Order: sequence, then C-alpha cells, then structure tokens
Amino acid sequence: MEKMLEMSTVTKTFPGVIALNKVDFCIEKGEIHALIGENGAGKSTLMKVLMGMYRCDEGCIKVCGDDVCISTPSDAIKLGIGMVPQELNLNPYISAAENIFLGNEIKNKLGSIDWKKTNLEAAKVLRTIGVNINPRTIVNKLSVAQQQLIQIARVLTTGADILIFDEPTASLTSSEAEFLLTLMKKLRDSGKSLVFISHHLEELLSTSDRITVLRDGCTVYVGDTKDVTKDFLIEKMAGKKVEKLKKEERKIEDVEYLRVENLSRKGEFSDVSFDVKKGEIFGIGGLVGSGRTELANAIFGLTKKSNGKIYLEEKEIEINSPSKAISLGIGYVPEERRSYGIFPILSVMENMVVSIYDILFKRAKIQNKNARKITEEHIKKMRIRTPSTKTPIQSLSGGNQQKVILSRWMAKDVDLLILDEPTRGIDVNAKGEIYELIRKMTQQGMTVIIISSEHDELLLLSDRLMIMHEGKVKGIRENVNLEQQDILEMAFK
Amino acid sequence: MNKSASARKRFNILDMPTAGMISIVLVVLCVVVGSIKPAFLSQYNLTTLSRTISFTTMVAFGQTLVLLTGGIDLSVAGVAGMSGILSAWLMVNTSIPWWLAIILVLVLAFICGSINGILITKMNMVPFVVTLATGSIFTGIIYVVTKGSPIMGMPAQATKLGQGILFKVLPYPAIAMIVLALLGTYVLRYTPFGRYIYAVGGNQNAASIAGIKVNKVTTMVYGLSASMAGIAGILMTCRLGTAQPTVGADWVMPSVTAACIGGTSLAGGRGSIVGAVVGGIFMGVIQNLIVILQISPYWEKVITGLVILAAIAIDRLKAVRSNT
Amino acid sequence: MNKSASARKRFNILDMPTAGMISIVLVVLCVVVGSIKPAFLSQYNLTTLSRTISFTTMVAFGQTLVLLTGGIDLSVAGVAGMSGILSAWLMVNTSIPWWLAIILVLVLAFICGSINGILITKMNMVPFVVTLATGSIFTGIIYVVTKGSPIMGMPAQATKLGQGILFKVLPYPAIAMIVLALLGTYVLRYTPFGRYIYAVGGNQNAASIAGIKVNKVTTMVYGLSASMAGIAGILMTCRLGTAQPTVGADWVMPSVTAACIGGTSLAGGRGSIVGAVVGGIFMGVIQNLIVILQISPYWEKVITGLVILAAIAIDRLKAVRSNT
Amino acid sequence: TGNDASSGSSQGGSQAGDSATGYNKTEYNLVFIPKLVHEWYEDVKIGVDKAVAELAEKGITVNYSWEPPADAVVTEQIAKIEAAASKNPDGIAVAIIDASASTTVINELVDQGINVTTFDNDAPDSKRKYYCGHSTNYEDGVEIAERLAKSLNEEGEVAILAGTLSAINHQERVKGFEDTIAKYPNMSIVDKQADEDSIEIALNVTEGYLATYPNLKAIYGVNAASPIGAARALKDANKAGDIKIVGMGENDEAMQYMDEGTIELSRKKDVPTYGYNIVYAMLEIADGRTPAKVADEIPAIFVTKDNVSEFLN
Ligand SMILES: Nc1ncnc2c1ncn2[C@@H]1O[C@H](COP(=O)(O)OP(=O)(O)OP(=O)(O)O)[C@@H](O)[C@H]1O
Ligand SMILES: Nc1ncnc2c1ncn2[C@@H]1O[C@H](COP(=O)(O)OP(=O)(O)OP(=O)(O)O)[C@@H](O)[C@H]1O
Ligand SMILES: [Mg+2]
Ligand SMILES: [Mg+2]
Repeated sequence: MEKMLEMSTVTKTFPGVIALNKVDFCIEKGEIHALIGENGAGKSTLMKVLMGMYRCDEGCIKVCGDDVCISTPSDAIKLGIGMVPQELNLNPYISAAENIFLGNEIKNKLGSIDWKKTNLEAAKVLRTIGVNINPRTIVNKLSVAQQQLIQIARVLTTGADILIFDEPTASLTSSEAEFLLTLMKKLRDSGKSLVFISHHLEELLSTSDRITVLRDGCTVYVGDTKDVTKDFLIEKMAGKKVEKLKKEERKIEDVEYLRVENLSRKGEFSDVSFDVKKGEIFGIGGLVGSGRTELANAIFGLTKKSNGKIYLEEKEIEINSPSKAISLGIGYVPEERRSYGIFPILSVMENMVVSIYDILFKRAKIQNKNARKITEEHIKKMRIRTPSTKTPIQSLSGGNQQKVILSRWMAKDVDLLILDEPTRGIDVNAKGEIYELIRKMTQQGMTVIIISSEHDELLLLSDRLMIMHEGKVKGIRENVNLEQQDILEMAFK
Repeated sequence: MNKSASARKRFNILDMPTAGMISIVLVVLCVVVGSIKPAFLSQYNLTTLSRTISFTTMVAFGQTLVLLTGGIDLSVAGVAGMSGILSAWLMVNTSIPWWLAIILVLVLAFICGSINGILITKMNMVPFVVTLATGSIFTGIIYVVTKGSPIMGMPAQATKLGQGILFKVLPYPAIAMIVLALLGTYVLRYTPFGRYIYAVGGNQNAASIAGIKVNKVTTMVYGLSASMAGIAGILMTCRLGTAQPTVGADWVMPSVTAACIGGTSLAGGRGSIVGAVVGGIFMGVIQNLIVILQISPYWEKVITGLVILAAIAIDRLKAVRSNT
Repeated sequence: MNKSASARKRFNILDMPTAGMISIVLVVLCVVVGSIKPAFLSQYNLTTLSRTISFTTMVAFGQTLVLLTGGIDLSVAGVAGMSGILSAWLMVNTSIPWWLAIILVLVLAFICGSINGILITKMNMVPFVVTLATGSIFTGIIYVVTKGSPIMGMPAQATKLGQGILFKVLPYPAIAMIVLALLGTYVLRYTPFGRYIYAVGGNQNAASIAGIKVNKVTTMVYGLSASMAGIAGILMTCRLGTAQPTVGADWVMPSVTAACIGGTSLAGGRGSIVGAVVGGIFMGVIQNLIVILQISPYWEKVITGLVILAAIAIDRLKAVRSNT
Repeated sequence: TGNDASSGSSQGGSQAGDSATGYNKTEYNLVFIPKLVHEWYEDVKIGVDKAVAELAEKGITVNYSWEPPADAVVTEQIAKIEAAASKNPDGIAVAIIDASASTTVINELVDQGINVTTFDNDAPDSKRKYYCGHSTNYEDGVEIAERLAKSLNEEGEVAILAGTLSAINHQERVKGFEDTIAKYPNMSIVDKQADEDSIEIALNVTEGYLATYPNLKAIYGVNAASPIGAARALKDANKAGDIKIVGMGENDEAMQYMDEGTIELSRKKDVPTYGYNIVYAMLEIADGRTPAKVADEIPAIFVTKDNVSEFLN
C-alpha cells in the first residue's frame, strides 16, 4: 500500500514536559488509522505538529513520499491535511455555514462571497453528516454536539485527503456517533486517509484498520486492528495490567436527600420529578437534546426555573445562584469544560482550590502551603499528568483538565455532586479510577447525580436510573439487571 | 422544529442589533429636539453637522476593523495629525502635486499602521501598549516637523477637498465617509478578507486551523486603520485650510466610543461599519445638541455622559430581559 | 523526573515575569543615565520623582484590579478630580474636619465606582463605554461645582499630606503608594477576594459555577479602583495646596499603560500590583530623564514612544523565542 | 532702585567674572518651561535667542534648555519643574499653566535657593522672583467689548467661545467681556461654550451658533484658537464680515483672516519681548540683584484691518 503520511522521530517538548519523544507515525492511503493512548500521551500534540500548529523540536514529515515543511496550518491545508480538533474551535459569533466554509469561501464571478450558495452548500454538507440545522444559525446558539458536527462538516468541505478526527465522538450521542462512524468508513472507501483519536475503544475496534498506541510520548505499538483485543490495548496504553471495574450491588438506605417536584423551564424541560437518596448514585440518561444539562443548570441555580419545587433533606429550598447552591453543599461539574469548567490561564493549583479559598484563609492569609499540599494530594490520587502545580491548566491535556475539575469538588467536600458527562474525553483507565472515586465518595456519605450519554457508564455506576427524552421524564428504575436495550426502550416509550 | 421556529421569532425581537437600537434612540432624540428647536433640523445645521461627524467616524471605521480582530488602535491620533501635517508640508514645500502628496502620505500611513501590526503579531506585543507608543512617536514627528506651528499656504484644490459642498448639501468629507462606509461594509460582508477579520477576532485558533493567515490579516487591518486615520487627518487639514499640529489629537477615544456604542465588541469578533456610523452620528449629534439647546458649558460633560449611559441602557435592557 | 527538572530550569529563565524584565531594563537605564548625569541620582531628584510617580501609580493599582477582571476603568480621571475638588470644598466651605472630609469623599468615590460596577454587571454593559460615560459625568460635576476655578484655602494639616516629606527623603504620597502597594499585593495574593479577582478575569462562567459571586467581586473591584483614584486625587490636591479642576484629567491612559507595561493583561486574569509599580516607575523615569538629559522637547514624544517600545520588545523577545 | 545686592542669594558668591561685563559670572545655565509645545512660545524663543546673542557679544555665555511639557497639563509641568531643579540651574522660567497649583512647588524651590521666574502667565501669590507678561485679562475683555459695542452701534446678539473652562485667564477675559456687554441694554450674550483651545471644536461650536442664532452679530473668542475656528466657519457659511469676530488671535493665520476681513479685531502682544526681557532679568537675579521691575508688563496692542499689514509676513 501507498504511504500517505510518514512522521518520523518527532520530538516536541513543552516547558516541564516532553510531550513527544521520537514518535514514528505512518498512515497509508485509504485507511482509518486509530491513534490511542492515555490522557496526556501526546496524541493531540502529534496531530497539532502535523497541522503546523506546533513546530516540532526534531523530526521530519513526509506527505505522499515527499519531505515537507509544515510551519502553519495553511501549509498543512495546502498539502491536503484537515483536522477536527479536540476542543471546540469555531468562531462563536458567525453562522454555521460561514464556519463551515471559513478559509474556503464560495465566491461569485466578481470575487465577492456568494452567501446564497454558501448556505445552500452548507445545508448539503450538514445533511451528509446527518444534522438538521439551519446553516444560518449563529454558532453560539447551537449545542455542543451540533458545534462538533459543524467542525466535522468544515473538514469535509476542504477536500482534504488526510483527515484527522481528534475525539470527534466525545460530545456526540450514540446515534450521532454511529452516523459519523459510517461516514468515516465511506470516506475511507473513497480513498481518503483518516486518523481517528478516541477513548471509546469499541468504536476504534469496529472502525479502524490499523492502530498506533502512544504512551508517555512514545510509540509503543503499531499493528492491524484485527490482531488486537480491547484488553490488549488497555494494557498497552497503561503499560501494565489493569483490573476491570465490576457493577456493584449496593444497599442504599431509604433516606431522602434531594427531591425535585414538577420542575419546569420553558422550552427546555417540563414536569420533572424525582428524588435522590442519601449516598446514592443517581444516573440520568437520555438522548441528545433531552434537556438533562438544562435540568442540572436549573437545579444548580445557573438558570431560573419557571415552575416547580426543590427540597433538600425535606426542606424546601430556593436556589437562585450557584453560590447559594454551593453554600447548601451542592457541587457541579459542567458539561462544557472549556467555557464553564476551567480558568485557562490560571494554574492547576488555582483551578483546584478556587472553591475552598474561604477554608484555606486562616490567620489573615490564604495558607498557600495547605493549598499546595491539597493540590499535590489530588494530583497523586487522580494521577493528573502535570509538570507542576503552577502550570497553567490550559497546557494540560483535555482529560487531565477534567480530572482537575473533579478534584475541585472533592477538595471542597460537598454533600451532593452533580456531574454532567464527567468522563467525557477521559481515557479508559482513568475512567475506571474516576468510577472508583465516585463510589468511594458515596461510601463516605456524598450523594451523586451523574448525567451521561454513555449508557454503559450509567449501568455500571448508578444505583437508580432516570431516563429523559425531549425534556420529559420517561421513567425511573432501580439499576438491577438493566441492559442498554432497556434504556432505549424507556426513552422511546 | 416547531420549537426552534418560535424560538427564532423571539430571537429576532430581542436580538435587534445594538446599532438598530441606538438608531431608534437617535431618531427619537432628533425628532424631540427638532420640534423644540427647529434650527436643529435646518439644512445648514444638518450639512455642517454631517461634515463635523465625518472625520471621527472615518477614524472609527478603521478602529472598528481593529476592534473586530480583538485589538485596539491608540495611534490613530498620531497618524491623523502626522498625515495632515506631512501632506501639507509636501504641498507647500515641494513641487509635488497636491494629489500625489496625499497619495504618498496615505501610503506612509498604511506603512505606519503595518508597523503596528507587525509588532503586534510578530513580536506578540500588546496592541494597547504598542499603538500607544507608536502613536506617541507619530505625534512626536508632528512636533519635530512643525515645532508646534501650523503650516499655511495649502493649494486651493486641496483645501476644496475639505471645504467643498456638493449641491450645497453634502460636504465632501461626508461623501468620503459615505463612500468609505459602503466600501467597508462591502469588504466586511462580501470578501474573504472581511470575513477573516471576524474570524480572527472571534477565535484566533479556529481561524488559524482554517488556514487563515492571522498575522497577515491583522497587519493589514492595522494598516487600514492607519490609512483611515490618515484620510481623516488629511481631510481635516484641508477643511481647516492650514495644517494644525493638533489635528486628530482627540480622536482616539471618540473613535473607540463610536464603534462601541454602535455595538462593536472590544473583545473582537462582533461589530460592523454601520455600527460605527451610528455611533459616530450619535456622538456628533449630542455635541451639536449641547450648542443648539444652549446647555451651560459647565453641565455639558454631565449631560453627555448621561445621554450615552441612557442610550446604551436602553440597548441593554433587552439583553437583561432575555437573560436567564 | 530528571527530564522534567532540567526542563523546569529553562522554563524559569524564559518565563521571567514581565515586571521583572522591565525592572532590569529600568535599572540599566537608571545606572547608565546616573553615570552620565549625576543629577539624576541626586537625592532631591529621587525624592521629587518618587512623589511625581506615586499619584498615577496609585491609580494604576485600582486600574490593575479592574484589568484583572477583564474590564477597564476610564472614569478614574473624573473620580480623581471630583474627589480632589469635593474634599477641598468640604474643608473650605463646611466645618467638617479635614480628615472627615477625606473619609467622606473616599466613601463617595467608592460608591461612584460601585455604580460603574453595578451598571456593568447588572445591566451587562460594556466597561469601556460605561466608565467613559460616568467619567464624563464625574468630570462634569467638577465644573458644575467649581465653574472651572480652583478652590483655595485648604487647611495646612491637609496640605501637609501631599507636601510633607518624611526624614526629608520620602514624600508622604510615596509612602501612601508603598503602603497601598503592600496592601494590594497582600489582598491579591493572600485573601480569597484577591484570588476571586483572578478567577473572574480568568473565566467568568467558570467562576460563577465555582461559587464565586462574580457580580459582587466585579462591583467591589470598580469601587476599589475609584477609591484608589480618589486617594490619588485628594493627595494631589493636597500636594498642590489648592483644588484644581484638572487634577487627574490625564491619568487614564498612564494608569492603563503602567499596568500593561508591568505585565497586566487587558484580557483579564493576569497581572499584579508589583507590575503596576514597575510600570509606573518606568513611565515616570522616562519623563524625568527627558528633562535631565536635555532632550529637545520636539523629540520628547518620539523618544518616549521608542523607549516604551524598546522595553516591551526586550520583554517579548523571550516570549517569541520560547514560542512554538 | 536696580542693583540692590543685599538680597541674600547664595548664587552671588562667585565673583570670578570680570566686572567689565557687569555680571558676576561668564556662564549661566537657564531653563525655560513654557506651557506646551506651541508656536506662540516659538516666538518667545526668538526673543530669548536675541538676548543670548547680545550677551555672547559681551563675552557672556548663556546656555539654556527649553522644556515645555508635551501637553499643557499642570502635573506634567510640575514634574518638569522639579526635574529641572535637580540640575541646579541659575534660573528657571516658567509659563505657568495653573497658578495656584504651581505655587507650592515654586515656593519650595525658591526656599532651596533656586531662582524661579515666571513669564506669560504668573503665579502671583508665589515667591517667584520676577514675572514678565501680560496680566490685564479682565481689562482686555472690557476693552474688546467696548470696541465691539461701538462697531455694532451698541446693539445685537453676541456669542462667546470660552476657551478652556479651567483656564483662569480665559475666565477673566470672559468675565470682563460679559460685565461690559451687560451695560448695553440692546446687546445680549446669547450663548457661551467651551472650545478647549481647539480650532476644530471652535469651528464646530460656531457652526452650531450659526444654525441656532440667525441674528448673531458677533463672536468673541478668548484664546488663539477660537477666532480662527470661528473665521473658518463664517467663511464656509459665506458670512465673513457679516458677523464680526473679535478676540485673542495673534498668529500669522489670524492676521491673514484679519487681512481678508473675516476677523475684525484682535489683541496682539509683542511676544519676543517676553523672552528678551526675561533673560536679562534672570541674569540679574542669578547675580543676586533685583531686576529693574519685578513685574514686567508687556503691552498688548489692538490689531484691526488698518494696522494688520505691519504683522503680515
Ligand atoms: N500548549 C502546551 N503547553 C504545555 N504543555 C502542553 C501543551 N499542550 C500539551 N501539553 C502537554 O503535552 C502532553 C501531551 O498532551 P496532549 O494534549 O497531546 O495529550 P493527548 O494524548 O491528546 O491527551 P487527551 O487524551 O487527554 O486529549 C501533556 O502532558 C500536556 O500537558
Ligand atoms: N445556547 C442554546 N441556544 C439555543 N438552543 C440551545 C442552546 N443550548 C442548547 N440548546 C438546545 O437545547 C436542547 C437541549 O440541549 P442539550 O443537547 O445540551 O441537552 P442534553 O440533554 O444535556 O443533551 P446532551 O447532554 O446529551 O448534550 C438541544 O436541542 C439544543 O439544541
Ligand atoms: Mg488530546
Ligand atoms: Mg448535556
């Protein structure tokens, strides 16, 4: 087979980290090449080097056998390389159509942009990837999933021959992901070469032709997909044997902690009632647009509910701001990490202890020593990969950022934690660790509400499950002998 | 589908662009004042007012481009003054024809602006400090050239550019402003370069991944901003008939304010030339009203501040209501 | 572990904070000039220079807080002038003791600043336009109160505050600046409120979800900025011995520039009081050097601009080299 | 009354200079701090240079530095004064931006033995050693109003361009004018707006006046920029000569407008004399003598179309 792309001995260091250490990476024409590794292994960095967003310290790149120099993204684009980046990277203030054709404008004879045609073409591309949105919509009005799909549409229109998908399915639900995987296969069959980064191993195994595994910035395995198993990959990524977490039947005492009655918010969800018991892990599942995020936002006081009541330990409470919620002992890990979770330029430590400054403030001074100790503890406990506690969080890999935010609430020691897609973008092994942590926290008396689009995660963790669809509760069930199938049935009943 | 359709309708009313809201406030203001003091709506006043407004508004066009990229250009004062002085100097002290002098100076202004852009992009410097420093340098050049004295004796063809009035209604500078506004709107809406400006300001990473040469676009934008300031400075010099060292000295804040009032975001990515026009007219009208309504000079600043606050408050009320 | 340690060492050199780099430039500048012109290092010059610098630097402290939240405060000029005038007015025209007059005016300044904050947070208005407008109102109040004339006859105890020199070396305003710098640094580094300021500037949405009362913090910050401007305005009035309507009129840009030069980001989340001190001293020293070195006044602005550019260029060179 | 050597200046100590020149030293260092970089002060400088050249012929070297702040900001000027003092010159001459604000500094410096003098605009309550300038602002306002009243036959509407609100000399010129016009029952001041010493604003405000007051008969401008801005506006509106401009125009541009007949009347001072007189005064003071006149009034003359030709270049 023809080598489409060859990267050899690529090395890239950042202050305090060697992100890539003599990595070799090679893709053939017409294949889907899976690139996997734990959080911080260097997958995104490798792809950013290829896109010309980082300049590597060492190494060379060949495209179609020719040595090339890629120093800016526009060089990469000229060479027929396109990327769907891991983080949402769209211009929030312009339309979907324009984002799709940015840098690749459709012009009329006079050289000015033909907006009519742009919108028509955009609608066409969006249809091919199975999205039904008005191409004129301003991007910041769209949900995360929709924005992700727009990024994918963007790359498709550039006509690139090498397509990089960096965790494209992370914020999609299963049906959308399914659609995308089919599309990727179609692209491969039409002769394009694809790089596919994901933490969903099943996806990779079912879609890719070959696999490269990175660990700590080094290539540790390259081989055909058909030759490997999931367990083998997990071991390769971690560099050691990993215990698999099992479903645990737990007895939860029947002590009500939180009760929500007829909660509604216009246009988002209506008549939502449920209760959560002390120490319980309460899962909320559903399909995209089912209004789970909106429900969580309303409970946490980010938005105003239009109707309904909330009781905490049987007392009616009025939550009108996040700080009120926190003072009542509620914590929240939001879905959109970049815009609602992290303080990009602040350090890992500040990101972690931001909610406990009032506790750290003793003897007229924030005890920075304590702060550092707490941070270091959590870095160890959560296995967060960071050069130091002082590193700006934005230079951590996506998964590690998520771990820092989870640690924030662990440090705060809240009574009720609402997690919205807590393991999005987190590698398999770290997921297991997080699951274990969640369980441990509940054993210590914390109550957890977990919203997730990964149904196996919900089935594994939760004691009870609530399924939502189009803003309505479709059912609440004890998580005993439930299967994926049951969840879908509930949603569509 | 139904949901989203109804949502779209609501969206339209609430999301009336700032420029539109300010225009409404402006029209109401003009009608009220016009009925109290008909002099305000006299042809003479409107004509001269249109000329007064045109200078800072032209500067605001360039400023808008810069703000769209997320930067700010504090050097417009220096560039405007320097352009005015140098063009007059060339006209008076050399045998270069007046139009060539203007072209040369505009090229120079563009280069000066590009220097801002290069320092900001290549050296990764902060626009605020860079343009403040270069602005100081450009202003300094005025003093070096003139020692503070005006340059007199500009050719009549040149001064006509600033003083002429088409059909006794439309002053040339106002025509220049209108032409530039149309041109600017066209560029921003219908050319890739224009869209790249929004893209760079909206999300620089995204723009870069899309293959946009962020540095080139940014440098170009600062060049254009300086050119706009140059045009305004030269026209003001022509208007006054002599090159004053102080021309443009007070145009920085008004140019940013005009853009802001018209809805251009200082954070980049959002705004329009129309917004700058509306903001510029708004500011000019307030100043004019203070004279027309015989407001005591001691109260002038208080009134100006209150009117601006009121106008943007009206614009924001809708946002507050649509919030949460 | 070894790997990361060596990498960390390099990191330290490259990531020397801006304030540090500028300090180095500053020290080199002072040593060079001091050896050419000993007058620069004379005690008299250093003493008066420290006083000159202290006023805008104090304003820059408040400005830094505002910039840290991602805003900007253009009303500092108005607040400073108004505070100076009102405190003098109270001292001269009422029987209120001078210290009470000062306290009352500072409370008022804080309230004025809070109004900025409330308009910005509750009404979701743009800081640039809001503070420009309120600044215009505050300045206007000065003219309404004074009709442009200075207020004379301030009590000697009050003027001592601005004119006194401790041990004939350290002017009182400089002492005030040092105390405020220490206090500000303490608040920013060691109190929750200070850390919240960084958090709000770092990501407002995330701050809100982390339980920070974003609106309260922001409002407080604008209040503090106005208080700082108030202190500087009152001290300058005491220094002059009479209340001038123009006190503080030109402090806006210098306060932002001082903060910026010292490494405070206009985008929020990054910066320090120390940076403002360094930036303030840097600006003051340049002005002083121009006189000491007898640089032609016509070249003053050119030189000032070039020196600022050179200083930040030196600071940025490391960034450019460490980039990508 | 001139050479009173008894004033206890420390500078008088060095008697090295030959007495033939009449001065104690052969070399003097002076600092001039005008209000800002402006053409008006360039004319002052011409006078300074003239005096310096004269003294050089007598064998006395006068080094001077010219240190205007870039903008007329009082705090900047004070910083300049303090910085100049640290060079320990034989004399500092300041064109005061703000009298009361500068008084403290001047007194501090004089107490330290530095000879501070003022020109153009005084700080009368300070300990400054000498002032050379023009202090009859109120009277100028009165005089201009009287002459205007006569040429308007004591009737008609007048508008004022009031300069900078915080400038005391502008305030006095306005006051003198207003007080005088008030004496004429058929004359009225219809409006008064600030122009911030800016030709651009003066022009815009005048256009506002023209729109609002169809019966306007005259415009009074209190600073050098105002009559020029007003003249431009009148010319554009084809009302040059129909509405009389009176005021403080002094520069070449104002003289040209006057020659054309757009400006009616202007108060003009003999600017170089400021510079010339002050150099000699500063040397006297440096030697420990008191200059002939402690306050030196530079006369101002009225320029009209009749005598404007003397001032056209
Ligand atoms: N801009 C940067 N500055 C400093 N360090 C960085 C930067 N970008 C990445 N790193 C570091 O490089 C390493 C590799 O990061 P990268 O984003 O490539 O990981 P990844 O494999 O994509 O992980 P994830 O699965 O979490 O996305 C990490 O340790 C990260 O902290
Ligand atoms: N800012 C917004 N403006 C307009 N519509 C929005 C916005 N955010 C979300 N929506 C719409 O609201 C609906 C619910 O949002 P969302 O997809 O986040 O729900 P969800 O149940 O949390 O799903 P998931 O968590 O799987 O993404 C979707 O139809 C989405 O398009
Ligand atoms: Mg990644
Ligand atoms: Mg969601």
